[in-house]
Amino acid sequence: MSLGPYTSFIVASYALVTAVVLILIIAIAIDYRSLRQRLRELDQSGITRRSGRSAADLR
Amino acid sequence: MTAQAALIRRDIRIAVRVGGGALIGVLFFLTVVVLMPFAVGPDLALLTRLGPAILWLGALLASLLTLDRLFMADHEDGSLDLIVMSRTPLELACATKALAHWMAAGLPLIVATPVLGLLLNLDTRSTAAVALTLLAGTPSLTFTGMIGAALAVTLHRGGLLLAVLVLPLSIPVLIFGVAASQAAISGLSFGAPFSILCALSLVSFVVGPFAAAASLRHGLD
Amino acid sequence: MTAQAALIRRDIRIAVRVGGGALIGVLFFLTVVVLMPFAVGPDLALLTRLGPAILWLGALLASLLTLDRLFMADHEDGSLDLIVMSRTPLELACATKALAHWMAAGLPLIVATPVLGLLLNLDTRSTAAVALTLLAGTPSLTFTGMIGAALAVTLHRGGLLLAVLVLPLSIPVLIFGVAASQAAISGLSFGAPFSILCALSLVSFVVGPFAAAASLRHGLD
Amino acid sequence: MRVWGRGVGCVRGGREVFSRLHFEAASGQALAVTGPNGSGKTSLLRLIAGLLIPATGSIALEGGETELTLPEQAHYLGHRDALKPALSVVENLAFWRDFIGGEAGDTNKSLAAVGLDHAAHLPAAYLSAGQRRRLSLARLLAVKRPIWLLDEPAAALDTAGQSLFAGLMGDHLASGGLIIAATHGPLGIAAKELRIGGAS
Amino acid sequence: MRVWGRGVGCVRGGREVFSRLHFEAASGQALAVTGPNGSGKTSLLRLIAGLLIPATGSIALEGGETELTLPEQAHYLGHRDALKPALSVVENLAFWRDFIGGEAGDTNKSLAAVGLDHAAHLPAAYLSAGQRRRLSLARLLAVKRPIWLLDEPAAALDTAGQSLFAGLMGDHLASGGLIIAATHGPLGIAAKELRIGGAS
Amino acid sequence: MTLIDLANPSKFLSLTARVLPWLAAVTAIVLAIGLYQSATAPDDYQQGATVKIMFVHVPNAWLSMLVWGVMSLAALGTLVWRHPLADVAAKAAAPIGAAFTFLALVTGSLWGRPMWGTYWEWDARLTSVLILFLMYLGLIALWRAVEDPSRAARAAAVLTLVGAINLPIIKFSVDWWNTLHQPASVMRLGGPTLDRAFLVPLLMMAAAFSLLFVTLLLAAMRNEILRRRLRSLQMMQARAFSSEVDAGSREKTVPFGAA
Ligand code: HEM
Ligand SMILES: Nc1ncnc2c1ncn2[C@@H]1O[C@H](COP(=O)(O)OP(=O)(O)OP(=O)(O)O)[C@@H](O)[C@H]1O
Ligand SMILES: Nc1ncnc2c1ncn2[C@@H]1O[C@H](COP(=O)(O)OP(=O)(O)OP(=O)(O)O)[C@@H](O)[C@H]1O
Ligand SMILES: [Mg+2]
Ligand SMILES: [Mg+2]
Repeated sequence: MSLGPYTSFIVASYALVTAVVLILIIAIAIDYRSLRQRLRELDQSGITRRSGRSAADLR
Repeated sequence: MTAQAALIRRDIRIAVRVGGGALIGVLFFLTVVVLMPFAVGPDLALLTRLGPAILWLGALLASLLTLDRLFMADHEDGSLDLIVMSRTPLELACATKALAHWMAAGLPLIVATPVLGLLLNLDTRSTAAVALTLLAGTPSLTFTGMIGAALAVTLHRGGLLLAVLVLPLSIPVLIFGVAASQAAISGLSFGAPFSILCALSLVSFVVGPFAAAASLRHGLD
Repeated sequence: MTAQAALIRRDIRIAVRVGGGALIGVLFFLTVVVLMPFAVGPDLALLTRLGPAILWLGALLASLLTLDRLFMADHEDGSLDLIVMSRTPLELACATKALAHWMAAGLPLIVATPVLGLLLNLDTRSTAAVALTLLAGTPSLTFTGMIGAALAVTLHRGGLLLAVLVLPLSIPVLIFGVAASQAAISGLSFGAPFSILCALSLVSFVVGPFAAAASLRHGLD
Repeated sequence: MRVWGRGVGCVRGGREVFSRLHFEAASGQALAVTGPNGSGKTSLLRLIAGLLIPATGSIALEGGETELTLPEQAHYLGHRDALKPALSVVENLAFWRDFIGGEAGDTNKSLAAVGLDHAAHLPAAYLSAGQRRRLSLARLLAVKRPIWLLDEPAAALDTAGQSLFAGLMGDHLASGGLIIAATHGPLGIAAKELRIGGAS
Repeated sequence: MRVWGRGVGCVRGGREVFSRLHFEAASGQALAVTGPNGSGKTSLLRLIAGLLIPATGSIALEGGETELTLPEQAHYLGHRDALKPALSVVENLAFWRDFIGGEAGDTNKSLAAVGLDHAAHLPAAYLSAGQRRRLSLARLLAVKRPIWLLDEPAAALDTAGQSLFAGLMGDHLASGGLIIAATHGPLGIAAKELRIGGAS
Repeated sequence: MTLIDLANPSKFLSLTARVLPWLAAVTAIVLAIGLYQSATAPDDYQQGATVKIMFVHVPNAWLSMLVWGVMSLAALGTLVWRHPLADVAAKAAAPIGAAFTFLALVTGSLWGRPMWGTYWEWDARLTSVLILFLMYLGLIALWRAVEDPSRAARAAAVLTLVGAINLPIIKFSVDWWNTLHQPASVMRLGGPTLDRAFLVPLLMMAAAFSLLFVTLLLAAMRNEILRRRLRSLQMMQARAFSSEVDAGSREKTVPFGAA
């Protein structure tokens, strides 16, 4: 597949879109993990929600 | 005296006595205009062409300067509580306060326009056109800015954050204000952009008070 | 921690929490720059020419927006009484507060200049020149503005005539700042206006704190 | 006329301040809200004044002018005194009289009643703490409203001022008014007590 | 250590507030300044704190650290509480401890002493009126200074808070401190009285 | 599953836990198809191969506006219906919307360089998208600047609704002002004028990005709910460890979404 004289622009835009989307996904995943982790720590220190269920319990 | 008249009188009186607002606004306006010749160099034709834009920018930024304490001051001394509790609908009270602010801070800018027009080498007709667009447009700047002032109370925040939130909202007014003045100067149809400007103002008269009142009601504590 | 460090830390912390910090400063600057094309039209060459003036105006506005409450806020909640009574000389405390204000309101703008230079189509050299003039000049805006802020406390109820006399003091700074940047861009001699700018700054570093402290001392009641 | 609350709960800044509070006050009655610092006295008054929204329960007014809400028939006197330092004493009072509306009285008479007539044309910035408080009290007299919500009204008043104010409250109750006041000390008039918060 | 004033006169806003006032307080003593609203209690404290300049007469300190002025050795607790709502409770206290300087104590201990330790990380905007007052009092404990100038220190405090504060004042006097306090009610400790203004 | 059920954050968490994997899988498949189709699409006779940028530029541009629309709906949910998930959705959507807007801007400039000879032009559409980006950033700053989420939610809701005024300006800017930028050729009255060879991959990519948005939004909303739960638990913990000397310590914490 030849992309003509502007290959770099096309490749750059696709690469950028990929990068930003990946960053979004990874950021959300990392955020999820750290939140889960901190909730679990709180759970171990004996703090529970008022409804009596465990803090790390996601349901 | 009706509640609204009392509110207008009080706010204008405070603005005049404390001074700050209106005077600093006009001076800032002046500063913007005085600075331009240094920025664009001694090219008088260019300066004339830029005239309306400079005046509009100055007006926009100057109105921003004093607006952010519109509700904050009343909140801090407890007046806002009483205003919310009063029999005047909050939307009406907000609109009244904005009107008072415009009379104290916006009107002086329009009065100052002819002088500044001289500095920018605008002829009488152009100056009149710019003054007219300012007269039609600056109230709308105040009324959209009011939303930011109300958010300042809700958020306990002020300063640059508000400017950032409010400035984008005032861009349409700026566009059509400058467009109308340019049209008047270059002899194009003044009516079309000017009527859009007036329409924008009318929209802001409705949206502003309601948005501000909603934000104030939710922000009480 | 020394008293001055504590004061700087507190003021910056409040500025960041209330005003939103450096990120907001950058956003604000960005918004002001984005406004310009709407006002003066999408002519890139013209924008480039206006670039330094726009950046300087943005800096002036950003410092004015928050400066007028520099001492007023401390006065209203009684902090100023304690600052006056403390073992730190009042001049030093004033200078420290101004420095903190500049770090919270001025510095972010300078950091943001390169980004804005791109939008305004300034080349690297010009951007660097503007950033340099801003670095040399904005502290002086804060330090002269401080006098007005102190007068605002003193003249609480006397009309702000004197405070209004202070804004014009910042006009020379503005003019030489823009002139120096223009010179750098157009390849003229950068040194002459820049050294005047630096001299103005140095003068304001001395005059500002002393004038402000004197005014605060007289204004106590 | 009767103001009552049933099972009122208050949440501020994400924390529960009090819950399941019951109270009631009728025409001619004073209710003294007491409790330790931070127990929620001010919060309760602000709930009644409509400045906060109850998290649970409800607050209502029976009787009174039917087309007006509870806040619109109430005076709220908070910690902050709603005075503008740049305006003179009469200007401050006259503004609130005109703005609050309703049955308005004479500002000079109200000022005289709180002992501020001699200072009428002074800027409010010149007032001492007790004088500011007196000026706020004058607002209650300048406009007639049946419900008074008072937050530590006697703070900063001298002994003469406190007994003067007790007299004003007595007159208000006698004319069919209703008072709900948060206080740490004695109120100076006969009042039911509503205690919130733990022991103190 | 002794603080005294001779023939002190005070003029504010062009009007004479009081004149020819004599007073004196020594280490271990408390002086209660009383008088009707607007008689000049606050003005007197501000004169002593160096925040106003006497129109006539003079105020002086004998003893104490000689290279420091009277205001530099005094704590002033005014009607306004010098708190920033955007900062948390400890941040507010820590700032004043660092800024006022001198012999600094532990913020946590001071907060605990006024019963605010549980709220240490709350923004000061969330505090109730009494809690704000307690936080101001914590400042007196966080930095040690021999002279305390207090303007209605017990305002907004609940009864527990008032007796707690009376205890703190007692400790301060016992350790050689000196207190001058404007007040409308009883101070809670033994004190000389200085009465200004007419009868009331 | 009715809307009422979804109003409960715990139910929302359990439902999304089941739905998310499937949604992610569908997104990936549609995206793969879209990418394949755009790779095999013919060159434009005018624009050459650069037309391929369209397949990422246009979906991102559409989404930048769509996300604000979704946020405006959520704002109504906060202000009018007081739906408990509305502000969670609004807060979670803002950074995603900002990312799409950023991509629209950057891919647009990368396309502009070969087509117009410049990366940036102060053209009405370009500038209004830049303002949209600024407003996204302003909203994110607002969410970050205020730590009490319910307070921030209401302010952000008012602002989002007012900012929605910008959407028609962006959409019609090319019609109102004569500018460099293409007028609408897909989303217009009278049907699309674009060639089928470009239209099909474009619509496929648009579907893929929309699915991506929904997936990311749901995941971010889950995070936001957990974050609020964590915040209320931490406040409870601070209280539990404090001494009980003062009346203030009897205050309890109301956990977000306690069932
Ligand atoms: C930074 C630069 C750019 C920005 C911010 C931008 C923004 C947008 C936006 C917001 C839309 C959606 C409008 C709608 O649905 O009505 C759009 C669509 C589009 N843009 Fe751009 N654009 C940029 C540069 C370009 C360039 C350089 C080209 C090509 C030469 C281009 C071609 C298109 C096309 C073909 C569409 C689809 C129009 C339609 O079918 O509705 N854009 N762009
Ligand atoms: N900033 C000021 N400018 C001018 N005059 C003032 C100022 N503050 C107070 N005064 C006047 O000085 C007099 C004394 O005020 P001061 O605040 O000292 O009274 P006080 O004894 O503390 O009264 P209170 O018991 O009400 O606190 C009052 O008559 C007041 O009007
Ligand atoms: N603006 C606010 N935001 C969040 N929480 C608040 C706010 N104001 C008060 N609170 C909290 O609510 C509780 C009750 O406060 P409130 O002011 O009602 O107490 P109070 O009974 O009036 O106390 P005081 O006797 O000290 O005046 C306090 O614990 C306080 O920390
Ligand atoms: Mg209270
Ligand atoms: Mg006093």
